[in-house]
Amino acid sequence: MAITRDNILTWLIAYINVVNANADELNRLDSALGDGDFGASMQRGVQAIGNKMQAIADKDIGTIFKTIGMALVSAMGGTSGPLLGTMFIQMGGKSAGKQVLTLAEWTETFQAGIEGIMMRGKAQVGDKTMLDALVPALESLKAADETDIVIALRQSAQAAKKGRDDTANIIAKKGRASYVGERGLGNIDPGAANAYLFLNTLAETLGMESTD
Amino acid sequence: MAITRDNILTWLIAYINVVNANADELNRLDSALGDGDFGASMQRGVQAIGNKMQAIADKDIGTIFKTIGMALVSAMGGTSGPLLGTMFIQMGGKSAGKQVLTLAEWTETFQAGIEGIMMRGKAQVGDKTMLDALVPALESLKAADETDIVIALRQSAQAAKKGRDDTANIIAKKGRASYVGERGLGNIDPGAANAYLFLNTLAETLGMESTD
Amino acid sequence: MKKLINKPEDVVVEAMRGIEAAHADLVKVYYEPNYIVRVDAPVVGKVALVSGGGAGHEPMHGGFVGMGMLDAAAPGAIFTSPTPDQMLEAAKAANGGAGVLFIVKNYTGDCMNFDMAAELARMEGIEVETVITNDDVAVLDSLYTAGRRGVGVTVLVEKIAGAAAEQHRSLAEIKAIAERVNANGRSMGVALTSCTVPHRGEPTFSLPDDEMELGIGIHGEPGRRRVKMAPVAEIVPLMVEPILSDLPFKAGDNVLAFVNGMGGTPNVELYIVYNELNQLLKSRGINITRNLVGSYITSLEMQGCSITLLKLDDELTVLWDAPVKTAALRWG
Amino acid sequence: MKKLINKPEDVVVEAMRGIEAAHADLVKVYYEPNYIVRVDAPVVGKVALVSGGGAGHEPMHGGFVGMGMLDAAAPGAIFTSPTPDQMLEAAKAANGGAGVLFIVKNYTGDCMNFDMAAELARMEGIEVETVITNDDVAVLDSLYTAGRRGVGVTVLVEKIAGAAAEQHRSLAEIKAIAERVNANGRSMGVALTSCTVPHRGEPTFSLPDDEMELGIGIHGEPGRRRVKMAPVAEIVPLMVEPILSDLPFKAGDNVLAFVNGMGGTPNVELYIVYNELNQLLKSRGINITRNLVGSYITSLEMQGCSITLLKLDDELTVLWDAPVKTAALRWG
Ligand SMILES: Nc1ncnc2c1ncn2[C@@H]1O[C@H](COP(=O)(O)OP(=O)(O)O)[C@@H](O)[C@H]1O
Ligand SMILES: Nc1ncnc2c1ncn2[C@@H]1O[C@H](COP(=O)(O)OP(=O)(O)O)[C@@H](O)[C@H]1O
Ligand SMILES: [Mg+2]
Ligand SMILES: [Mg+2]
Ligand SMILES: [Mg+2]
Ligand SMILES: [Mg+2]
Repeated sequence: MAITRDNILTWLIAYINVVNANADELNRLDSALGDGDFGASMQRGVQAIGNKMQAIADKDIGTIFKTIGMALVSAMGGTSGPLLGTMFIQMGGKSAGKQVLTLAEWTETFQAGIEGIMMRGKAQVGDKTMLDALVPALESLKAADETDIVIALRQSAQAAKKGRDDTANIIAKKGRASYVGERGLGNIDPGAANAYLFLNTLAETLGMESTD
Repeated sequence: MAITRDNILTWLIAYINVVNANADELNRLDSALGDGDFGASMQRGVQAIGNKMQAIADKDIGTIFKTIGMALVSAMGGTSGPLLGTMFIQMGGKSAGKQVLTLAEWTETFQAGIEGIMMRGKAQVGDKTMLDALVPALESLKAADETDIVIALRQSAQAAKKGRDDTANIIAKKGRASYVGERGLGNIDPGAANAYLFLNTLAETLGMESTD
Repeated sequence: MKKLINKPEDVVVEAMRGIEAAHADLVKVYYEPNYIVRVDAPVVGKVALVSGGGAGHEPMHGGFVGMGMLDAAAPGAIFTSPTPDQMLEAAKAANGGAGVLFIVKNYTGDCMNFDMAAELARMEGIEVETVITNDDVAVLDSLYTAGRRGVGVTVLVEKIAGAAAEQHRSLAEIKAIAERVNANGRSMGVALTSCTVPHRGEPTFSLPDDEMELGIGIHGEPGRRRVKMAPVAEIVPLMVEPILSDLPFKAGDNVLAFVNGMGGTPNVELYIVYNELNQLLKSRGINITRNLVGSYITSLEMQGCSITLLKLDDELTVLWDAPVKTAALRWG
Repeated sequence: MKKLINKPEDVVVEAMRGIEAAHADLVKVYYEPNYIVRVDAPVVGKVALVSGGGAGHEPMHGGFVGMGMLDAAAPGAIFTSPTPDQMLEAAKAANGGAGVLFIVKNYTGDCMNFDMAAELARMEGIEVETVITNDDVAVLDSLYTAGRRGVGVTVLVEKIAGAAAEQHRSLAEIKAIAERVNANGRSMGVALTSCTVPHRGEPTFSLPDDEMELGIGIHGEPGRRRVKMAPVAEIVPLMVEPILSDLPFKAGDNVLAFVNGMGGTPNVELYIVYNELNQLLKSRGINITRNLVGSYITSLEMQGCSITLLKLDDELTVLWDAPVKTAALRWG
């Protein structure tokens, strides 16, 4: 089994709904550590994804990711816009021309996206950012059993969830949360929360499609 | 019995304390109908009276009232400053040169003060102002038994108190309270509340002195 | 109460000291009695414009002292009109021999204190005229009441009459211009929150979270009525219709539109109000040919705004455009 | 939440429409992508100053577009840095052939979006340099963190670099001046209340009635610590000491003192703060030779203020005094 172009389009549509449903919560999380706009920025982001759905409907996976990435950069602003935009653009580069991704190919693609975030944002694991959910998810994928992609994606989402929860125990070193320092302890990072939603939606999408 | 120069000085000192003790309440009353400054203005007023005590210590009643009146005009501002200042200045004119006031003389003096307020402020009884306490007090004095001045002053203060309470049932026609119109019903007028304090302090001062 | 102050009773004098320190190039500041005069006062041969009123409305009036606007301003205690001796000293310091125009907002206390000051000034041989502003359509005007309140139009009177005075026109002419501005201007305000008078320490009135006070005065006096909180697209018509129908303003009129912040409302909201006002007037065929957007006549930290419309003619427009150099208004 | 707005998502565009309607003599306003340019842009042969940032800080930056200050400004969503294509279009519209200076407040998002815009602009053959402001002493500076925030000094950089650009000096020179202003300026803020982000609808943080947030950022980010509410005479030293010791400022220094309101604090309180600041600096032998008092870099309706001190030399003083004609700052 592999991730098809259609899986990815389904995933993106599902993710639009997930973000809209969680926007208030993401704003709330960002109020505690930052400036309270993360949910609103994500909503502008997924609205831009929605606006591109028609244009990408018949494109290859690389083009889909790249188009989405550029749309996010143009629509979101803030810290998360360039970072998530860069992630998608880099994922698009890695998956250029592809119609399906094997688990190994998705792992490579995802890794390229994460490297894009690190290159642009200069943060490391442990800085209390989205990376603290994304990187454990990547590690999980790398260690996964090639045979069942749905299980691998679910485990990766679970790793992201744990990473998200662990951000509560970190004193932020990057982004706006770094200004609050110790006073941010006990609060999870909104970017990490979103990373989990993103990966969990992928796992659920593939899970649904495979039981069809 | 009559009101002596010394009675008046004692009265003024007592009134300073009464105003300071009631300033918050006067501000509160003025918040409901106006702009919340009446207590603070009265405090500046009695502070100015205090500052004049030495200068008036050996003066006749007319000079005492006139000096106080001019001090109030210079210290208070707002609506109450010119009105109370004018009241005292006019009372000073009527009592010029006097060392004592009989009940009849006090009644005339007080009447001159009230006429000063009416001349300056162009309000009538029933407009929901200090006049609604002052004028009933004057009427009571006019009808009083000449023989017991303390009783006459007490009755006059009681008339002011009733007048004050009745202002709750009036829709204001003058001053800032006129802007709230019907919504001011149920609230007593701060200027009337102060008028009662003023006259009651006089009655109590004379009552104390006469029982000494 | 949360304010950047020391003792409530020191608010006015400490703010004056701040103005004195910040604007020594524009004004001189005097204490006991308190007043502010332009740095080059008295300007010989020029009619002097003197205003004043309770403090708590800053930058009005002290921020409007300077070339092209006021010659002097007397701040009272918070929300309390100043005393006659303040205006007397201000008038004496400002008088350049051509007479003094008192600009007075129509409140009982202001009128009485300025009246007494005018009497005293005349006794000292100073020619004094008074113009009373009363532009607030929220208050029903009547001979039997205190009448309409003076609000936003006061700023426009001070600017426009100030420009006329700068041309060394006569006291009578300047008074007539000031009265023309007042007669052609109308205002209405709305409050989202109450102000808190420092010595009182608590909000003057309490508004539920979902209500606003329509027709609010600049001293926290209640307005016409409470209405449900609503989008600006609904609030602005509630403020503007009573203004338009009162004068009335008609299609083809040229107006100065003044959107004023009450002290606690940020700049960004005022421009949203201005956008709404602009669209509404456009739909009525009324032309905004001049505008002013900012917090110029405030009510301590109250959230809310007022809208003032002034019908312009060519002369008033030229006078509005004339140079002004004060702490709060500056151009040309 | 009580605000004079329509829908939260329309706040920025409606405020821009208000600015467009009110200041057509000063600026042109463009939408999708959103930016504001001075009315006579591009000014041929002049270096163009382009700034931008999240909305909610008005009048910064749109109110500073005009002669002697910014050539263009790009407002993002509320508290959200604008996107690269906004700055790209703004740079293209402002570029007069002598290059573009981006003025960027040091926040992760602002730096990244401006970086991407600079890359895109260079690809289109526009020479771009960037100056980053980071004057907030409330944040400990370190290579391993996001670094200090850019706050009040940004206004001073825009004014002073804008004056230098008006003299048609080179991009390198103007960048050096902008960096000198940033290097010689320090700021610190305090909040008495939280702001409320419109789409969030609730205060970003909650402060007890008797506490304030010392070292607050302009986006409602928490500050150094909570302290008990206190008189201004105690608050001002808490803000100023970290500023004075950081640069450090010394007796005999000439400084520009900037007392800035956070949006919900009225003018009268800012002058009380200025009075306190003036006395404190006098006692240290530091001379305030220029000042600015007003709400210029705000945080929605937050109550509070910031203090910025800038060490002045003769050149910076002359540039500060040079004429400026924008919606929010105007003189000369
Ligand atoms: N340098 C960085 N690298 C990666 N992620 C970051 C970095 N800085 C911040 N983030 C992420 O961005 C999220 C906040 O995004 P956003 O609200 O758009 O930022 P802001 O409003 O501070 O500009 C944080 O929760 C964090 O996960
Ligand atoms: N025209 C008037 N004549 C007599 N008393 C008046 C008049 N107008 C107002 N008052 C009195 O003044 C009181 C308010 O005084 P003050 O607070 O100083 O006024 P303001 O703040 O409105 O200037 C009212 O309670 C009322 O008794
Ligand atoms: Mg954020
Ligand atoms: Mg009052
Ligand atoms: Mg008053
Ligand atoms: Mg942000």
